[in-house]
Amino acid sequence: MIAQNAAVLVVVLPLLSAPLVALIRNPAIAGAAALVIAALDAVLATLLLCQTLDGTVISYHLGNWAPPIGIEYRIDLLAAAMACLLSYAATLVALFLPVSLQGAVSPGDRPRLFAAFLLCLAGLVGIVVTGDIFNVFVFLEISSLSTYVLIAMGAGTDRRALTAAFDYLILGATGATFFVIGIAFLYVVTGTLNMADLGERMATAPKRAILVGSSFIFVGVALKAAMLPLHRWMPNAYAYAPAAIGTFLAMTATKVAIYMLIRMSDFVFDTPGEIGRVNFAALLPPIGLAMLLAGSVIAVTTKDLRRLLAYSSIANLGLMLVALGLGGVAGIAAALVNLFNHAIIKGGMFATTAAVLHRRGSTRMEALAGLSKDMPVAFGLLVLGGLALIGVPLTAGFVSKLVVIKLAFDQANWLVVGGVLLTSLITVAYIWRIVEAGMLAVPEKPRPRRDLHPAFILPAGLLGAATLGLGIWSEPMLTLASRIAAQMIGTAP
Amino acid sequence: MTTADLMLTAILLPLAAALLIALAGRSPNLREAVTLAAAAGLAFTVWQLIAGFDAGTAPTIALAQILPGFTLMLRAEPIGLVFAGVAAGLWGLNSLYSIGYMRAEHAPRQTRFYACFALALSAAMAIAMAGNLATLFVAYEALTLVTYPLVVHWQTEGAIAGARRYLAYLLATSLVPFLGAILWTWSAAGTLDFTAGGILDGKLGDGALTVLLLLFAYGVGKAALMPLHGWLPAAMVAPTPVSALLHAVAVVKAGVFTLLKIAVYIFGIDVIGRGVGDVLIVIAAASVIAASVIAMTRDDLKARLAYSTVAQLAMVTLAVAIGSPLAIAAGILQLVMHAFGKITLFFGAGAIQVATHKKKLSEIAGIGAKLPLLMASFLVGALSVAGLPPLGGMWPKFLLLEAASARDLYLLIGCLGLSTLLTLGYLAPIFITAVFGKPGAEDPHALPHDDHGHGSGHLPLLALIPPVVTALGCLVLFVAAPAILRFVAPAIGLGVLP
Amino acid sequence: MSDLVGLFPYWAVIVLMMTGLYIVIAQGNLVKKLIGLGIFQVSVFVLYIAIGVVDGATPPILSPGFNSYSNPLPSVLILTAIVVGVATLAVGLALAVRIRESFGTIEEEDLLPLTMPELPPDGEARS
Amino acid sequence: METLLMIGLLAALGALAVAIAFMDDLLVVTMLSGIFSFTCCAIFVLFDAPDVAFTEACVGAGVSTVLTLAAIRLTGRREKRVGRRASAVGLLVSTVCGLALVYGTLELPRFGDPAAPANLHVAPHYLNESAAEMGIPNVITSVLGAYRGYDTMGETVVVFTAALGVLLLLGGSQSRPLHRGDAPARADRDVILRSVATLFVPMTLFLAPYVQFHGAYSPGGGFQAGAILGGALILYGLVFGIDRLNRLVPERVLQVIAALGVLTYGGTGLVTLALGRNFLDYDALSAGPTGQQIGLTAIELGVFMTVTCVMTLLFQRFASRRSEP
Repeated sequence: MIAQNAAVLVVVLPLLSAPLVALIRNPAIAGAAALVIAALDAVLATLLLCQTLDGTVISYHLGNWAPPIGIEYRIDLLAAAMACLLSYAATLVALFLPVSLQGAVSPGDRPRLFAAFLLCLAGLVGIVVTGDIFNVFVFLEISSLSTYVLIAMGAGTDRRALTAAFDYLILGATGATFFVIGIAFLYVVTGTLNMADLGERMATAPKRAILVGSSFIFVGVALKAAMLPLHRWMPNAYAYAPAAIGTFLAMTATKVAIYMLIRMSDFVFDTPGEIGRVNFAALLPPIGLAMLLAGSVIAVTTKDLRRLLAYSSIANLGLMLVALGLGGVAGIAAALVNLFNHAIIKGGMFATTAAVLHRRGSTRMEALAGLSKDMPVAFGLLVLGGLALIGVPLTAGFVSKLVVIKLAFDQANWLVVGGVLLTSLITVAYIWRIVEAGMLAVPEKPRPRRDLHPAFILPAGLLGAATLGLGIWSEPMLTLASRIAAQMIGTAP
Repeated sequence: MTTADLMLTAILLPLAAALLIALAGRSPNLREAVTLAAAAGLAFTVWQLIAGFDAGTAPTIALAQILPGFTLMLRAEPIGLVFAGVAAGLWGLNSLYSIGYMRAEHAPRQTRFYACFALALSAAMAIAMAGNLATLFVAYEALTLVTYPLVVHWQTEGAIAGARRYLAYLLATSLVPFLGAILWTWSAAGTLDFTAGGILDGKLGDGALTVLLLLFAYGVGKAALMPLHGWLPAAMVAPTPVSALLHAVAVVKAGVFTLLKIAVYIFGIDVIGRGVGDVLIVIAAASVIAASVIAMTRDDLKARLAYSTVAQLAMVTLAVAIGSPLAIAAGILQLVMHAFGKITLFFGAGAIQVATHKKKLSEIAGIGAKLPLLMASFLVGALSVAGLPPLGGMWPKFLLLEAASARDLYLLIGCLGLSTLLTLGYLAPIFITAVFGKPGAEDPHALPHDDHGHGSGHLPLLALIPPVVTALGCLVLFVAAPAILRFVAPAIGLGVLP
Repeated sequence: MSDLVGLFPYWAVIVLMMTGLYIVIAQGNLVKKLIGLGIFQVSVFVLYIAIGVVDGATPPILSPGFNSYSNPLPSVLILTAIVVGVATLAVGLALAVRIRESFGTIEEEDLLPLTMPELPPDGEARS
Repeated sequence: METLLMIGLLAALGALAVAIAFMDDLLVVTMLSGIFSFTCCAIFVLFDAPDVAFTEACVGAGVSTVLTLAAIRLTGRREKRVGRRASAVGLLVSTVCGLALVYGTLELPRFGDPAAPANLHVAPHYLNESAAEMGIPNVITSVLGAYRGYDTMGETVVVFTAALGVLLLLGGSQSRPLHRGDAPARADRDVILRSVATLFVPMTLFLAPYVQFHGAYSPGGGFQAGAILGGALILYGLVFGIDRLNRLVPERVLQVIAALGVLTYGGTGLVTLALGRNFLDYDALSAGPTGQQIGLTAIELGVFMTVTCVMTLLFQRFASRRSEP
């Protein structure tokens, strides 16, 4: 029974357990409950992945109303893989979430925070598995609202978390409203909200309405994807949120936005790269390249490790957009490889940063002095992640960059080739700031050697190992990505 | 052991040694014993490989696939084995010297030093045995990264700045032009495997090939072709054994080795020879002369030697650019001969520093009297680098002249002659000042150092033996050069031996 | 001319929406921003409901005397959206209150110098 | 006639929106935005959407206004306006967006067109089949609770999330203890609140159950009923002071019931799962329309519980916060 209903349980489990977790009074028990639920959700997502691996598309009719009358959950390989990413990320973060909240959030508030965390997970998974465009909006709001609150919880250590959350709320709500306007235009000319149905009916619909509707949806999604020039919310959100929450967001939030872009451009709107017969694909490489450059350059100038990583994420999102813009099965596959690999690399770095923050109380660059001495493992993991961001061979980051550059080479797109290669250099500059700060800078007073708190070891270590592992044995990731892309474009894998 | 096992051993042995060194950090003697044992083991392994090499049965070992078509694989071939032999053979001597030098200097962080040294050797072995450009690139990057802690070793402000420069040059060149050139090759040829006769002939026009060759020449920043040579003098902030490693054993040699390998197995020697390499000939020749001239102006001994390296390595690039079997043979021999000659010089400069705390040409007048054996070996090394018989260094210069005249490049012949004079011009003053110079007014600088208790004139035996051995090596190589040529001849299509 | 009459409601709503959007972007007071957001959202609701109108029809509550009803779906969607709107407003207001307590102001231009990334962390009192 | 009314209402809305943009007394702005909402309600009624009008009146005009007022009490009434410069970026963005939208409408079906695709594809199914499938006349309730019941569950969760968020942000651990006599939003201090309160309190308490249970036949349902009962409790708090409201319905009780509301909704889905059907397939509960009606009643109850408690809770949190230390 669970296997047949995994499609809906993967969302409903965290969604309905959140209210219960919120009622638990003991923070330790609530934290453990959140971990267990996230882990169970990961099991369900894995189940879905197994079910869709052979190309099956699961269509689950909620309330047993056939689409387009009712809401449909439509799970293909991409949705299942994304659900896995989200739930695994949540599980890993839940491992160190309670520890990283020490001293930042009062114990009495923690159960509710864990509940908000689960709601955020449920919202994101809900976006990923649904086949109904209005249902996307509803779950987008669940995840967004909980995200605003989670970010604001960083106010215990830095009051700027409040303004960061507020800025994100205004932008997020505006973006969501744009999304709803877009849905209105699409609905008025097609009469349906089911995405697959929408795709079919769009062919005969008036072009202008489709153009405007899809543009507004694009802007709404672009905001969530921190696409230039709508990226302003992201560095603050990542830098001031509680470190564990920042880790979760870095691994999931913008990735889901990229997912939506892929989904909207392909699943709903028949032609890859086109949203409603508008070729947004042509927009993506310039925007992506600009993000790649701007994100990297600003990262060099930041004074805080988490902010540095956030800007670096903007650069990496740019790389995903560039890949997506290159189009075709290979383009989508390259974007997906980047998406998953970056989630792993950045997740590992943010988790390690959270561990550093837990020991040091700060992630400012000068606080890193002496890190290689008193937290060698943490330093090693940071350097490993950094090398992956640069794109050094034998790390997952090299594979990510290589697929994009190779594709650009084959298409003779020299601008992309040059841009991506050049940003590697800027990446070296900001990663080496971490290395010099952690290895060469002399701390004011030597600290006793106290490495990662045990809670961080498993998540940071696993993500670090995956960073290496996927760099050497990249075949599973590449196969998965190209299978997904082939399924989306409708060619046989 | 089979050839395949030996190849893996050659890479994994230093890797394992690095781990053991890190574990043995508490006991310096044990730690150094591990280094020396690993060096001996590696030398033995590589010797076995060379002795048992047979082109017909050389196996290919596939390690991993990063992308379809971008695979990691190993394959032994003569040029790589020569490089591996040089690196493995000199590691032991360099380690001995390191022990003497580092202990005398009371250097901190010695465990990191030896561990990174072993890692660098592992990377060098992987470069030597890379079966395709992908593998070579991966190992090349690894070598850059593991040598960074060595360069930054003293962690002074100057060291940090120098190391930053080192890293910036090497990563920038490798991540942009080198990787770009590799991908271009991959895109054009559909493969990256090292294949006899090259893989690019007919795939790209000669104009594109010229550009591609230049991309490679500058992409392989370790070859220090001017004007991208700046990292080499900057990296002189490192402890002297590291400088020796950088200039003689692993890093720059890995660079020119990569160029040789690309010339022989990616472009094909005759493809370059038919005109693709002409632009590079001019650049390399100019690089030889310019670097030699700059070397003459440097007062700091190590800086002088660094520019000397730039000049000498440009000769290998020149050999690549000329593009005939004879020239490539000269390049390979230059790789070997320069390694022995230059390591002798660096050992000498470091020993002078250990014994007298002097680093500059203007300070060393008259110290030769206290260090006769050292200065004798220094002289041998200097003459070998300059290319005078009866020393190994004569062979590559001679072959290069032959190759240049075979292609009627008379201007180049003039350049090479001039470079020999210039080489003598910047190396001879060191020897002459040290042996015949009169200690002058600058002497007081040395006095305070005497308080340290390891002052003037005292040279640890471990810092003396290695230069003497390598100097003898220069002599031996004069005789052994034909054997090396015979070993590599089939790979580069060298017919009649001169 | 018939176009003008037929599309006028949409255009009027668009003007309302854009006024709301302008308030969100242009106003510096955080509470005012939220109110502007509310205007923006409510105008979008009107757009949706306008889509569902059918000439000469009655509300979609079935009764024997009628056979033409307006479209129920936009109403349902907007019922959802209204609730989402108030939820966002509540969280936004709560944030505004906290910002006022922490920074002493809810004016964007006064907050700007207080939230520069260069400033050292300044945590609120922990319990 | 209807067209004229519509034009008049839209014009009024325009005037209100502009006024809101230019006023700097936040109290006035809030009241204006409340009036804006009410005017929209009138338009909703005109556009045959009484359910929406009802909800907007309760939630948009009522609860939102009260919450904003409560927040203004804490953040300050006056907006700081330096020289009233128009924002170039704001003008540009909204003009571009507006023109884009106008462009998009050019090919849209005309207002009220029965042959518009929106009214042809899915909507007729709801109108024609729901009588047989649900057995209740209010199609909106059918779509909300059954055909798109899953959306509504998500919406309930959104409401719950908002409560969770406000509790975290203005929650017990951060709020300073209230002093005696420091009942902030006492109605006797604020003439607007008092007049609103005395008008609505008695009426709303009667209205809520009716709206809840009559939702199948007329406009109404869990959301509206919840908003009404919540509104009544809020007014109680406004008139008699927040302390007495806190004593009448303690925060913990509200939290538990709000959570139970979500669980009632979700639980209904889980029960249908356990009975071997799809999530929220009410046919599992009983065959035909009866099953649907049981399901609808259950989920409407869940919505009612959550909405009532969350609305009250939100107000409690804002009102209990002590202003200006």
